[in-house]
Amino acid sequence: MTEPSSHEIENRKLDRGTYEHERDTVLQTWHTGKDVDFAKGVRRHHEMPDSKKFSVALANAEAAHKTLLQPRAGVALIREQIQLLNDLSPHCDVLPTTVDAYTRHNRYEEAQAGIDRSRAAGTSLLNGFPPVNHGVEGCERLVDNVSKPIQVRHGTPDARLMAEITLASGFSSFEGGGISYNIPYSKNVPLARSIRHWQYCDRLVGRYEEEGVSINREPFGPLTGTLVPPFVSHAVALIEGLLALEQGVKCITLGYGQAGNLSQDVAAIRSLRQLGHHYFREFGHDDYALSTVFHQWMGGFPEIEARAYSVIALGAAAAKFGGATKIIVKTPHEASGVPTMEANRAGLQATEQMINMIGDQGYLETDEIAQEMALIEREVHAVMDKVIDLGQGDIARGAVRAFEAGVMDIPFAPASVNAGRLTPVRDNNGAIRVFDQGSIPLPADVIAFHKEKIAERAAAEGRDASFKMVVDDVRAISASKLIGRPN
Amino acid sequence: MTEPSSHEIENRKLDRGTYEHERDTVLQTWHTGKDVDFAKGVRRHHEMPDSKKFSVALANAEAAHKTLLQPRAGVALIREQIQLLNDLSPHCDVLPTTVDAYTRHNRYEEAQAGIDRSRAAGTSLLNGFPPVNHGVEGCERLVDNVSKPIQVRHGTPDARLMAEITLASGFSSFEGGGISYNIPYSKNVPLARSIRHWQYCDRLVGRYEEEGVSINREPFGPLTGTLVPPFVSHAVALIEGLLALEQGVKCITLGYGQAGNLSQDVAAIRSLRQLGHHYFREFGHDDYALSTVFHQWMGGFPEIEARAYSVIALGAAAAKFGGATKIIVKTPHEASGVPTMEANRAGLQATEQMINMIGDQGYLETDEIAQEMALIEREVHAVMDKVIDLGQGDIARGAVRAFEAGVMDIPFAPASVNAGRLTPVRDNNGAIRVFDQGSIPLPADVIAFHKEKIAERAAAEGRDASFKMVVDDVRAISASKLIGRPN
Amino acid sequence: MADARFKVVLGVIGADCHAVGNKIIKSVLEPLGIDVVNLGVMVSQDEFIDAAVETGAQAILVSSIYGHGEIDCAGFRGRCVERGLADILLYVGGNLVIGKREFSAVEAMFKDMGFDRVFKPTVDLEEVAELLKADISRKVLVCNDDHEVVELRIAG
Amino acid sequence: MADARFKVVLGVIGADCHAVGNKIIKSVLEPLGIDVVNLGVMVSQDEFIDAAVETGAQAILVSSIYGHGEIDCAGFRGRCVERGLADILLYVGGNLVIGKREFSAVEAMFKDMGFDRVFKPTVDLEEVAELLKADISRKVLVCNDDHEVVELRIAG
Ligand code: B12
Ligand code: B12
Repeated sequence: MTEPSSHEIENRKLDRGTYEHERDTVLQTWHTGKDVDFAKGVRRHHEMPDSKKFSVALANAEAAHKTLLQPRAGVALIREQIQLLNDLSPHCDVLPTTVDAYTRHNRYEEAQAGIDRSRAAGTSLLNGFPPVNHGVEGCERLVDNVSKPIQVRHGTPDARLMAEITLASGFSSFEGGGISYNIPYSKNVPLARSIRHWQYCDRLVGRYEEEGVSINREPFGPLTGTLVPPFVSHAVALIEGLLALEQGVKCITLGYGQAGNLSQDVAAIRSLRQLGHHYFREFGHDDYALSTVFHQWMGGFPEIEARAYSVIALGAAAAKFGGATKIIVKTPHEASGVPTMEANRAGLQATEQMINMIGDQGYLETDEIAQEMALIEREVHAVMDKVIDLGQGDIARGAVRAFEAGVMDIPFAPASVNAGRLTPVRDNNGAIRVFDQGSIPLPADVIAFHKEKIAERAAAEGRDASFKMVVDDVRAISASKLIGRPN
Repeated sequence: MTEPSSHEIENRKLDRGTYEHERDTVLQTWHTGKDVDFAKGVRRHHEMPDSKKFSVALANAEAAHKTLLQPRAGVALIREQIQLLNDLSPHCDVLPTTVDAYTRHNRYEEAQAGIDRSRAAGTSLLNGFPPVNHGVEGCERLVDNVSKPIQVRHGTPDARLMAEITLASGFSSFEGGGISYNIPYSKNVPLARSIRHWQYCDRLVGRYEEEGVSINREPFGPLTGTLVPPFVSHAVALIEGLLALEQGVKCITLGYGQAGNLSQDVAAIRSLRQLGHHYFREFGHDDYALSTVFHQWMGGFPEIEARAYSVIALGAAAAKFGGATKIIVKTPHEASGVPTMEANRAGLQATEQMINMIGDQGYLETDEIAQEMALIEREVHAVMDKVIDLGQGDIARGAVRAFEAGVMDIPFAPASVNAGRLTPVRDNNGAIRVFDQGSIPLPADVIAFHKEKIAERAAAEGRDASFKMVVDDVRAISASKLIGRPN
Repeated sequence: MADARFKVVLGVIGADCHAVGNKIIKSVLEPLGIDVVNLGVMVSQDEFIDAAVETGAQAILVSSIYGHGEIDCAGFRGRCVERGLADILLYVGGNLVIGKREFSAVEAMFKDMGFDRVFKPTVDLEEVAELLKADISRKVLVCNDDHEVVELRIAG
Repeated sequence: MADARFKVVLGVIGADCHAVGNKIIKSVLEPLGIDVVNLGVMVSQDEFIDAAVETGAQAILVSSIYGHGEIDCAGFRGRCVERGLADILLYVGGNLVIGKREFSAVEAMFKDMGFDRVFKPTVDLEEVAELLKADISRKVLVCNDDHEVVELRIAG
């Protein structure tokens, strides 16, 4: 594959020849690639019981209005990873395998050093599981030794080899996307490139679908996890959903990370589902299964565990009131480090208690939620219209150009292709508003609304809105507040 | 004092002579009574800084719409109690002293044995602090060695000596009431007697008020803490409030224990404030300061600490959305035993995190909350009308007769004077409804509404409503649910 | 009225007013065929024993929820012996001591006091009913057979 | 441009993409008079050193948030020595190791690696600025006075 430019990238299904040709190269990028056998992978999936299939778990949850719980978990070695997942399994509905950060950047040699040092140290020195290094055989061992559906969760701009290995091994869900696994996760990867690499991953999933194997795909909703206005992450989720469906993906889960204000969060997760159906149908898709995932607070956590529990509980309540199909669960260790099994289990138990208590209650309906939903929808349409426009109807090309133009812009993202001009800040009720729109094409009245809400807060705090206020907001939850008010 | 009957008890201010005469006897019921010096007590209070006065803390919180946090805490020995309160003090706004259960039943000899055994064991073997045994000198030492307002929290049908001792020592708030500290806390104490004894306590507080010392009084809201419909506890709180004001109390805090359904809880705490003003004014009082207190879940807790945190968090959210002036905080040890300082602190920290996050958000306004408020108000008026009627205008006499007639009736209460015919059960949204009204005079349409809501649940669960359902509800939260549904 | 073969006295000891668990225990045991003489809350050792003597119950189920169990239950077996009920089954359950402690230590302490079985608050009451029936049946067997010398106190 | 007396290189080491803390550190230090050369995320040891050489910075502030700090920071001081920056101040902070560990152990490990100061995520950045200025000023004093022999690495 040569480097695609914004002119060449397009939202079109990769043809079989292109895909197969590229595949030959991909499988050679690390020695474990040679063991990938697609036909064998298909057989594995066909032989797998329904209880281990992500698509089935999601469909059942959707039908029964249940909310599935999923932890994060990844350690360096296979045996330890099996142990960890089996210890967590009774407390959750679907399993993860969180990938280490070297693998996310295709630094397999460093991952190998991490594996070796972990073995020597007798404890994981990697922040995740390195599936490429463990190869098909290792991943199969993992999948075979757990009893629930298992997903790959990472943050990899070029996840082609990882997808080939893990899906052939029996993982039945794959997180990520060309935007959401680039902008928040890398520094210098051209967007057209990562989108193109994710078309490959989606095409691979499409190939499985063609063989009657349903693999769930989940664009990464929370992005940088820090003051991301819902419309920003929704636009990314919708584009990645469309890109995935185009490649033949059929089972898709759109994600969102808790903003902290209950009304905004409930509105966001409800609108995400509606907008998903809206755009998917508008782009001619009708054969897909849609579900949603809510990520508990993805920003900096309070260090004190008791405080962390309340952040977790508020997220659980918002997710359940909002009707999310799945929750990605945080732990009381979040501020400190990769959680122990015990801390992870505690996060799951706290979350389960809350969703059970909320799930037994009525539908939460307020004017504020309705207004937030209407607002988010208008904002998303404004951005999406412009993206489609920039791409002259092509959403892939449009996305690349939108980032170039700052029409899409993710707060606090490290990627150099991200404009970084959009500046969010909380309003006086803690909802995330747009302080500086950068080049995001929001309608004038919407911008006026944001400004008014921010002015309300500024007045209440007796200070002007400024970047100082934004910094205060970033640190607020860790300091046990939602809004970073002056003392 | 001779035993009052329902004919003799009346809601009238005890005259000075009656009070003084009774006092002489009261102070002789245990040897520490002789050290009580009212004039010296008044001086102590006058010399106390505002930062140690309950009435000031409550007034400030009311004015600033802040929510104060208060733990429960009581151990057998003075030095340990001082240590415990000072360790908790940085994490809360006002302090408690929870009294041991022997003292609550005036069994000072057993309390003394508990003190002695605790001293020998090097750890508290009492479930609270025994203020009567420690006497004025001991209580003064406690008050002098803490830096925040401090309240006596107990459960004592006859708390006259305890009140004399603790208030003279500088405690500035006293929990309880003639109904709320009898029906849930004792077995064979005639109601007229406990009401009469609490008129004494209130009169004592009134005497302090006459000397310019404001002492806060707080009827105990949650009663048995188990499936108590809001109108039941509201009626008790209102009656005890009226009885207190009659004796000269000026600073009053009405309480309510979390029911579990968010809408019902928010409605309950909001309506409690409104109803308080309504009845207090109706009975001719206008010189009082009213505040509210919300008790986090008072029923059986989940044993697993992570789950307990979510129960605590939901309570904190309801309290803050409802606008309570104070929260009585539970701990992750609740299901197991009297909490350690660390567990207590954790409960406070979790609660603070949640109320800060919720406090930064908008006012929660839903149709459901409005409907619940209207319902609670109608129910309370129905009961109160009948109580006033039974008492021929006298609320004390009315209360005694209302309990005799089952017009007031507290679920799961141990007192033999309680009818125990009112049977509550949750509806399909987890709100507490009336399954069997016993002799509670609720309007026909209100009863029809309750029946309809319960039928809705019964249909959803495919079983008839029955006492089995009630038992399931009692055990639900400990089993990580709000509603006790069949599996 | 439940099966008269199994009759127990139930109550909450001491100055303890926790009434909910008490009502729940009665409501679960009775439909399972155990006749429950319920003394409610705030029951003294002698009140328990009086009731057992009067009704001929084969077991006493003591609850202690409020933390003074360690004090209130001391000497219970001795008092039973004094009052001629040396062999009566004694069960105890609830939040037996002050604070969160290892259950095994609590269990050992109450077994030392002469209780036959000791239960946590989270115990499954259906299982308790089974144990109760088995323990009572075994005692009856033993008492009907004078010749055998058997350890009456249950080991586990 | 901040006071040129205090110039530092800032970045997040290794394959670490956590960008938020990095932006916050810059936004706090600069108004306090520290000139921050910010390399952003995913910075290698050599990139840090290149920037320090180029800009003449007196200190390098290394962040590691994602847990691979123990691996990524190994040999940093040695590399500085090789590249002629033996005496440059090295600060490191963040979630330096995998999992929740006692900070004192983490601190000792990174001091052993040759870092002058080691910080928790919750550190007060205003205090860091003070320390930085004090440490840099002390170094300058030492370097201007050839006669004195002083321990350059900070003790506490
Ligand atoms: C937001 C976040 C993300 C976002 C980051 C978005 C972005 N590009 O910035 C996303 C979702 C992308 C992400 C990804 C990952 N994350 Co992350 N993430 C967080 C989270 C929740 C908040 C981080 C944050 O922004 N905090 C707010 C800022 C202001 O604080 P800060 O980063 O701590 O920085 C401050 C201080 O540390 C200090 N400081 C930092 N450096 C230095 C240096 C000096 C000299 C000084 C004086 C001070 C100092 O000052 C800073 C400003 O106040 C933390 C957990 C937490 N803290 O609650 C986890 C966390 C850092 N992530 C973690 C991990 C493991 C990952 C992943 C590997 C995925 C995974 N396994 O869960 C990937 C890594 C990808 C990669 N290649 O790096 C772990 C690290 C574990 C460990 N060390 O043991 C954490 C701790 C979560 C956890 N408990 O497991 N993450
Ligand atoms: C509701 C409640 C109250 C209500 C009681 C209302 C009433 N009259 O019933 C009120 C508010 C009045 C109250 C008062 C007090 N309480 Co209280 N209360 C509770 C609470 C929250 C729930 C109890 C309950 O109803 N549970 C539901 C029922 C179904 O469960 P249960 O009582 O545990 O009973 C079951 C099992 O234990 C078991 N079981 C019990 N006995 C037996 C016996 C046998 C043989 C068997 C097999 C099984 C068995 O089966 C029962 C049915 O399932 C508990 C904490 C908790 N559990 O979450 C604290 C708790 C019991 N209370 C406690 C205390 C200390 C008090 C007070 C002293 C006040 C204080 N310091 O906080 C006073 C005591 C007053 C007195 N004189 O007794 C402590 C006891 C501490 C300890 N043991 O270390 C607890 C544990 C709270 C705590 N962690 O501090 N309380």
